[in-house]
Amino acid sequence: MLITCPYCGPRDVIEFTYQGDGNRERPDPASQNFEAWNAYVYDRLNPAGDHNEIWQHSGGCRAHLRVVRNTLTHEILSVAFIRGDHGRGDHTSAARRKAEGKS
Amino acid sequence: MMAEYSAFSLLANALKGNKDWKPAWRKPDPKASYDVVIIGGGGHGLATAYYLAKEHGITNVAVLEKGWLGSGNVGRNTTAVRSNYLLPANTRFYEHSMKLWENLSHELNYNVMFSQRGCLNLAHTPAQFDDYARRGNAMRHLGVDAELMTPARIKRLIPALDISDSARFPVVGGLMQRRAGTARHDAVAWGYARGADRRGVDIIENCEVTGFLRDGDSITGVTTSRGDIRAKKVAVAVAGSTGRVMQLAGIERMPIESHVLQAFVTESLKPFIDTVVTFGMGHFYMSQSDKGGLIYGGDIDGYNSYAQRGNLPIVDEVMSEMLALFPGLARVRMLRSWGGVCDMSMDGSPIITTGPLPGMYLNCGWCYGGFKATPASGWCFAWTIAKDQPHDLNAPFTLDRFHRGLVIDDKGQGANPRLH
Amino acid sequence: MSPRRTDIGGRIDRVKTIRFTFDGAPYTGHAGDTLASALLAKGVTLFGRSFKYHRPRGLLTAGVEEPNALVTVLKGEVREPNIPATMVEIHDGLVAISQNRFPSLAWDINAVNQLGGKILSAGFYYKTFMGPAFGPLKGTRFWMFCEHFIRRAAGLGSAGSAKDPARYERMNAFCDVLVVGSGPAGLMAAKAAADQGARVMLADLEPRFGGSANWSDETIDGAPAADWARRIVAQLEGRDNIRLLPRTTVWGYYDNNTLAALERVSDHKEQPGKGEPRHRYWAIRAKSVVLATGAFERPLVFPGNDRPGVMLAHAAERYANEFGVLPGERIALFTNNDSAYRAAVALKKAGAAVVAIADIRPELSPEMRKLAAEAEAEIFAGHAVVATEGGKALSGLKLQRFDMTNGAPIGDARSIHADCLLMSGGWSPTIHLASQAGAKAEWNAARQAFLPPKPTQKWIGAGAFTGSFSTLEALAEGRAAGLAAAGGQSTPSVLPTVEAVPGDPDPAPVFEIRAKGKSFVDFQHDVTAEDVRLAHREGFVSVEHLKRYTTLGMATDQGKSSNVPGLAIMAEALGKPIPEVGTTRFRPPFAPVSIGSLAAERFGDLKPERLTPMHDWHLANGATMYSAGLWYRPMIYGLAGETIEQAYVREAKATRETAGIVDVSTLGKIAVQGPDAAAFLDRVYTNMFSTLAVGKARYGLMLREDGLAFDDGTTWRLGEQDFLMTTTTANAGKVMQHLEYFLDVIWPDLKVHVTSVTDEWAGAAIGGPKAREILAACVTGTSVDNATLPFMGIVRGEISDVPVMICRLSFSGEMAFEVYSGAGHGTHVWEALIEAGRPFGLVTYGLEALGTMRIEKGHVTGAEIDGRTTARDLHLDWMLSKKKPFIGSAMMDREGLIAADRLELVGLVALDNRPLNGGAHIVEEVDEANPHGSIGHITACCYSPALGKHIALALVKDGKARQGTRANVSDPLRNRFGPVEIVSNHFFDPDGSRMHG
Amino acid sequence: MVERQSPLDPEFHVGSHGNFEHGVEIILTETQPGSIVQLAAWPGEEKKLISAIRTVTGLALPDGAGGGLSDGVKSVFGFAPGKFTVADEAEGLAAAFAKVVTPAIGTITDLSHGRTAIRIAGPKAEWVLAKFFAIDFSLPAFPVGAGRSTAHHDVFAQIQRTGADQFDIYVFRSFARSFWKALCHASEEVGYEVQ
Repeated sequence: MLITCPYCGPRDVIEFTYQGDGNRERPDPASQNFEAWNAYVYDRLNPAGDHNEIWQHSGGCRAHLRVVRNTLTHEILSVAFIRGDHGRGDHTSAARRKAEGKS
Repeated sequence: MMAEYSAFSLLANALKGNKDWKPAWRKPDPKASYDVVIIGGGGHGLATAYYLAKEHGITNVAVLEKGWLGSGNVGRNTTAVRSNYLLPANTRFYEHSMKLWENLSHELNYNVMFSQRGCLNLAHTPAQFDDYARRGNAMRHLGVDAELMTPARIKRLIPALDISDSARFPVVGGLMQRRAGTARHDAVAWGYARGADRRGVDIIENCEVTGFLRDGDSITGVTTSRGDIRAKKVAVAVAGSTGRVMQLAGIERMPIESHVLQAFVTESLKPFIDTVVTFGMGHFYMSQSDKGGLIYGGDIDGYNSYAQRGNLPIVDEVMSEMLALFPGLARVRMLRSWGGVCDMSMDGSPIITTGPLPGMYLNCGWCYGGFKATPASGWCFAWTIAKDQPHDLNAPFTLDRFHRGLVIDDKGQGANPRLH
Repeated sequence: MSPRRTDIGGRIDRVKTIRFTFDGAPYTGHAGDTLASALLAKGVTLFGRSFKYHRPRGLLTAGVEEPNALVTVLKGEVREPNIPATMVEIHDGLVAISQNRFPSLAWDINAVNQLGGKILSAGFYYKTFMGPAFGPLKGTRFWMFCEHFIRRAAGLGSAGSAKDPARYERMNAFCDVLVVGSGPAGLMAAKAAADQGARVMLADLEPRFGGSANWSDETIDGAPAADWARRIVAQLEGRDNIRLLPRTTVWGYYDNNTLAALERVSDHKEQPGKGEPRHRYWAIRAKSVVLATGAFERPLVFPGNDRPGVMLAHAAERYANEFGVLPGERIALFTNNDSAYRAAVALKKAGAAVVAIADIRPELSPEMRKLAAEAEAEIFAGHAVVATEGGKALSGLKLQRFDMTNGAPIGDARSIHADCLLMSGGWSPTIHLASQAGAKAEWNAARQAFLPPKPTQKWIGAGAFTGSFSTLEALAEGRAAGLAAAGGQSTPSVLPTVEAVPGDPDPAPVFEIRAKGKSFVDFQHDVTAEDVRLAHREGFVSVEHLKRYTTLGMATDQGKSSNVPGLAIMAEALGKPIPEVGTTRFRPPFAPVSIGSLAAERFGDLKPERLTPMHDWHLANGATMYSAGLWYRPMIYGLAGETIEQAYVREAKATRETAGIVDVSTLGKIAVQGPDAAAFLDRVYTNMFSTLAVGKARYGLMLREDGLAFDDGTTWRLGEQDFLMTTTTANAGKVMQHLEYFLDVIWPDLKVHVTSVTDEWAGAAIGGPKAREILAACVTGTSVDNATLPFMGIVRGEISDVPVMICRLSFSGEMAFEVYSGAGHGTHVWEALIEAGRPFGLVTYGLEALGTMRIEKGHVTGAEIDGRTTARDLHLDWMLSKKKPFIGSAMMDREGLIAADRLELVGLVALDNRPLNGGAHIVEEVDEANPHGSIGHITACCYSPALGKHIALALVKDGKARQGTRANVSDPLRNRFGPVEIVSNHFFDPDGSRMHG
Repeated sequence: MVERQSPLDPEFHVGSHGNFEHGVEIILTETQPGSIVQLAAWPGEEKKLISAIRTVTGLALPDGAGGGLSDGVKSVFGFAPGKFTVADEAEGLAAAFAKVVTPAIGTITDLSHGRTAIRIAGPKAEWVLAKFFAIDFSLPAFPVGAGRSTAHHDVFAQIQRTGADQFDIYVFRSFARSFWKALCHASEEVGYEVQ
């Protein structure tokens, strides 16, 4: 399986650490809503199909990525930095493609 | 009534050219309603049906299987049977399973080839040896057999094992459970199917559950690819498909992730290893089948999957650990690999419970320990369904234990399924 | 009459003679021979014994699908079992032996199994061996007794235990187009893609590129096909955008076009080159794949079809044309399709007599009749072979008229004298990789075969793989596939011309001749047509049940030739068409793969070694090293004659009396930097860090999200926005990922960077009553007195001209200091400290003494923070700040985590003055015969030189309340029982006066 | 000045090794830069950091993820979003950056001791590295000057291509000897020289 890291390009799954279901909402740190805390810590969406999940490129740039991946076929539909845009446009995958196209 | 299996019946049939053998189980059409419908024709579902009939006299039961019987993890595992757990709730439950295993072939009149050849956990540091001692002592204090072994004894037991000091992780000892062993996985499914069928249970293959029939909150039956089936009680025993089936019941989130676990077998070899062995500095386990193939596996791939297929990193990892223990296997060849979908729970322990909806009963969260649990899982689940309350043995395996902080975390990894 | 080498022809090098042995007997062959062809050329027809009945078996095939001719190749002590003789290239010194026979291949005692006949039918073992339900053989005992003998009779070759000295390597590759298979389709595809400028890899499992061109007798562009193939290969060899991989089996098609291949680099050589691997495992990430993997010929199922001398038709053609070997002198053919006629002509040309062609089909085309005439073979249209004759070699066969409408032989049998029978049951495209890639095969009724469906990953098929069996089609499809895979446009140009014998690709839909006798479907596993019908009778009718119940297709050849015939027989029994029975989904590997190659990327070491900067010093100074995760740390610095216990007791005692020094470089160290660093640490730790002054350190505790204890360590504030966090050695990586997760995913607004600096710093902890004096003697640039360097204070200075950072902290209860220097200066500083300490009696100590002193002090570590304990369980609740939320604070008070019967940390003192054992349990009352009633267990133990007692830390139910009471250790595993006193975990310096000093 | 100890010492054997009879195709060496620092910008401050890098080193970073360059004395490359590794033959790089990289721009982490720089050069450099790392080493995919973060099992590596057939590999010091031994082992097939 290959995951295309927006910074590093396509990399083998061995470089990544799976951090699970990306649909969980962490309650406010001071929240005493135990229902919400329990749901956040223990309950998971576990769909057979497209799954919104978190991966860390731990063997590369170490960024966390939001990956939409099909759990029936392992097809990867999208990958994005979880932290949002990192400021410089030229450090995105679009710029990377551009750079590779030039060389 | 079908003929008993025996050496005599084998001979008598052979003389007649094997023309008189009957199907091991019938292929009935589903009835409109049952007392109990069990979703999932795998090991656990079939065992549940068998024990419902045998222990509780409930025979108006259907087992619904989406594909072919036993197509899930009961036919996709590495066949190890053991009860060498750390925490008492697990040890008690798996020991009950062990006791059922020990008489299973007789009980089912079907040779499931349960072979108590022992399971040895190798320790590679003194600290790990102490950990295994803790576990072994925990077992002994619950009446389960366990013993520690020295490297010299281990070498006598498994001559092909590298116990030299030059190994990257030398063997300093091991924890042995002699009563552990292996069984022929498919035979367990077939034996339970035949046993349940002989007691009147309808086993219905190629029957996919597509939804639940409800009366308010209560579950009153299922809709299937072969029509609606009403039931007083609906039991779910679908392992890796738990998430999918529970979603049909409107329960979106569960303390479960479905992961793929790969397993491997080599070409047939003359006897090479007489016990089940596990590696302590990684995740690797191996035994040899009666046919001669080395059957082995390691960690789950570590991501959600329903695909019954894995990827190369685990393949490479498992083979590397295998060679670290058995350097003589470099030229032996991996013949087949396959993937099973495991229902990884948040603490690595299973769930056998009433609910979570009225009229529903749930059996899941087996991680990759489900095969050895088959008899006790069916036995406890049948009890729970019949009596509408858990047996003492499965009372700790509730669904709400996570929220209440009553987790049973044998590995101490917390709510991180890929690490259990 | 027997097989022999032809006088001319073949692609072997007749000038080069090669010597090898088989079962101890010397043989010769030629360069280019396989073990199969070389032995066959010497008249050998018996190659192996079958799995169950130990029937004598000869060559069925000439390739990777061979089920019968399995051998063990020996390289000294190292054994390579179960290798098809058809895949072994001979070389001087090759030693091969047959297997699964005793005492010899010709006389095998287990052949007696054949007498078991119908008793040993499919699945018989499920129905017996249960043994008595009571008595001495109850339970599993009878089965295990039988199993002992069954296991010894089963199995094929033997594995050894000697370590393989050969080298295995892993190679990562990236390409635009991977072409699998180098027949005419594959060659055209590779050339077309390479012409487009794409990065191309071409792999073929055979040593010679060309596939069927090597033995087809066809011409391409006017030249013999083999010459054409060689010309194309030569063109490709000259290009730098293509990598050619002969002897390379692409065995796995994984996700996102990741493919796995095995290159047999030096198996065919007497000696590999220096540093040259035996196998190279290619992990290939291909943008696009061309599957040109050809097709496998199928056997026909009829009585006696397994007798040595019965062979697939194309295999005989290969032996004749590629290896110059005739598999027999008097050859008969049995076919349901046209392709076998080509073989008849080829063998006739090569010098054999083709005595008969039995064709199931009553009507034959004029072209086939013409080919038969060319081969001077008598045609028996509408006939079938119903029996074979001979012992361990074929001597003849029986023909009968065959009625295709009901599948029954009719009329009188006719005997034919022949020493070789070729059969062809049609062809199955080699769709394994496409199936692995996720696609479900589709049945094609005309071809009577499963064809690849629409791709689910990025591959394009070409040639026989797609069911296009003619060379002309292969060339056209190959070129189109290569172009498309490279993203090129098709330009109209002339395809090579092909001269080939004609033939209809569609066989007659007949797979089995039902006549009296054993008809084999799976040759290696001895699965007969009757076994398939028995499975049907017993309800094992789905394709997976059929496979699992009969073991059909589970042998080393993975059912390459038996799958479709088996399905067809089941379909007939069910009265359903074949596709309704289903098809097995193929899984990796396509062909068996050496485990050595799969482990290759570790370079012979499972895990890398992690070494501290002072590692070599420790080794040179008598340390016994301990493997801790990937790290190596000194366990003791033993003196001559000391036991481990004597050594650590001496080291710990000396440390408490004077001073000791220990290497703590392995502690995880994380730089936490940025304007929000302090706020971040407040959220990560249970206690406050924003209040920590610059130049001071604080001990911190982290919880997991679920409220359980996670890790502990000190964190040093080096600047307003600059912290140095330390973690336990074992958890360094986990803590790093934990911090990164929260910064990236949960709190992206925090301006904090975390960086692993574990390796930047060498750490030496020096402690004991003389520690400060020793430092004072060697540290320059700062004072180390109590005012300048108070408890938990940090100073910077120099030791022996090297900058150091010193923090005064202690886990031993002694006044102690951690001295950090740049890792490259670690040994220099360490030696300077040792030198400065010499007059004071400074000792070096290892992990055992470190552990002893921390147990005496009652300080927790990984054995207690084991993922199941809470801060309260460990009496660390004083660290849980009530002023702020932190990770785990919301979850840490759930009912299960504050229950009264939880295991809590205590100290134990052995009252019988005997050593305690890690992992021993604690009970109220000892019951040696029937241990029960565990209330906890020992997590760590030692002999305490400070107390003069055997002590331990333990987790005990309701432990706090039990302090001051007695209990017992119960360690049935090591037969150690005895009384202990339960005490506080703080054995030594409970008020901290020594370390605060 | 006290000399730094190399972690490779006992396994660093100058000379030709492996299958070198037909010439060596790999040259291995340790470059021992005086300074290695990691620079990390806060989101939005990357341009200022890049300009600070130019001020201190005189090297103008090209656009693009993993972009970098080397003048033979100083080297710089991006290895993660907003993060850069800078190496210099001289010591004191961290102090020099401390003057220009203000806390508002980002952080400086001195790794001069913590990372070991190993250089592999020669016509088979790509071939040997491909045995370890699952990244595409071909020149079009990995241009001269560019950097990559990757890993071989437990060994993290930052790799900069400093020539058409030359790569500088930065590994954690504690893993350096193990990695070096594996690198030598993997180079035997093609013959290598340690300089």
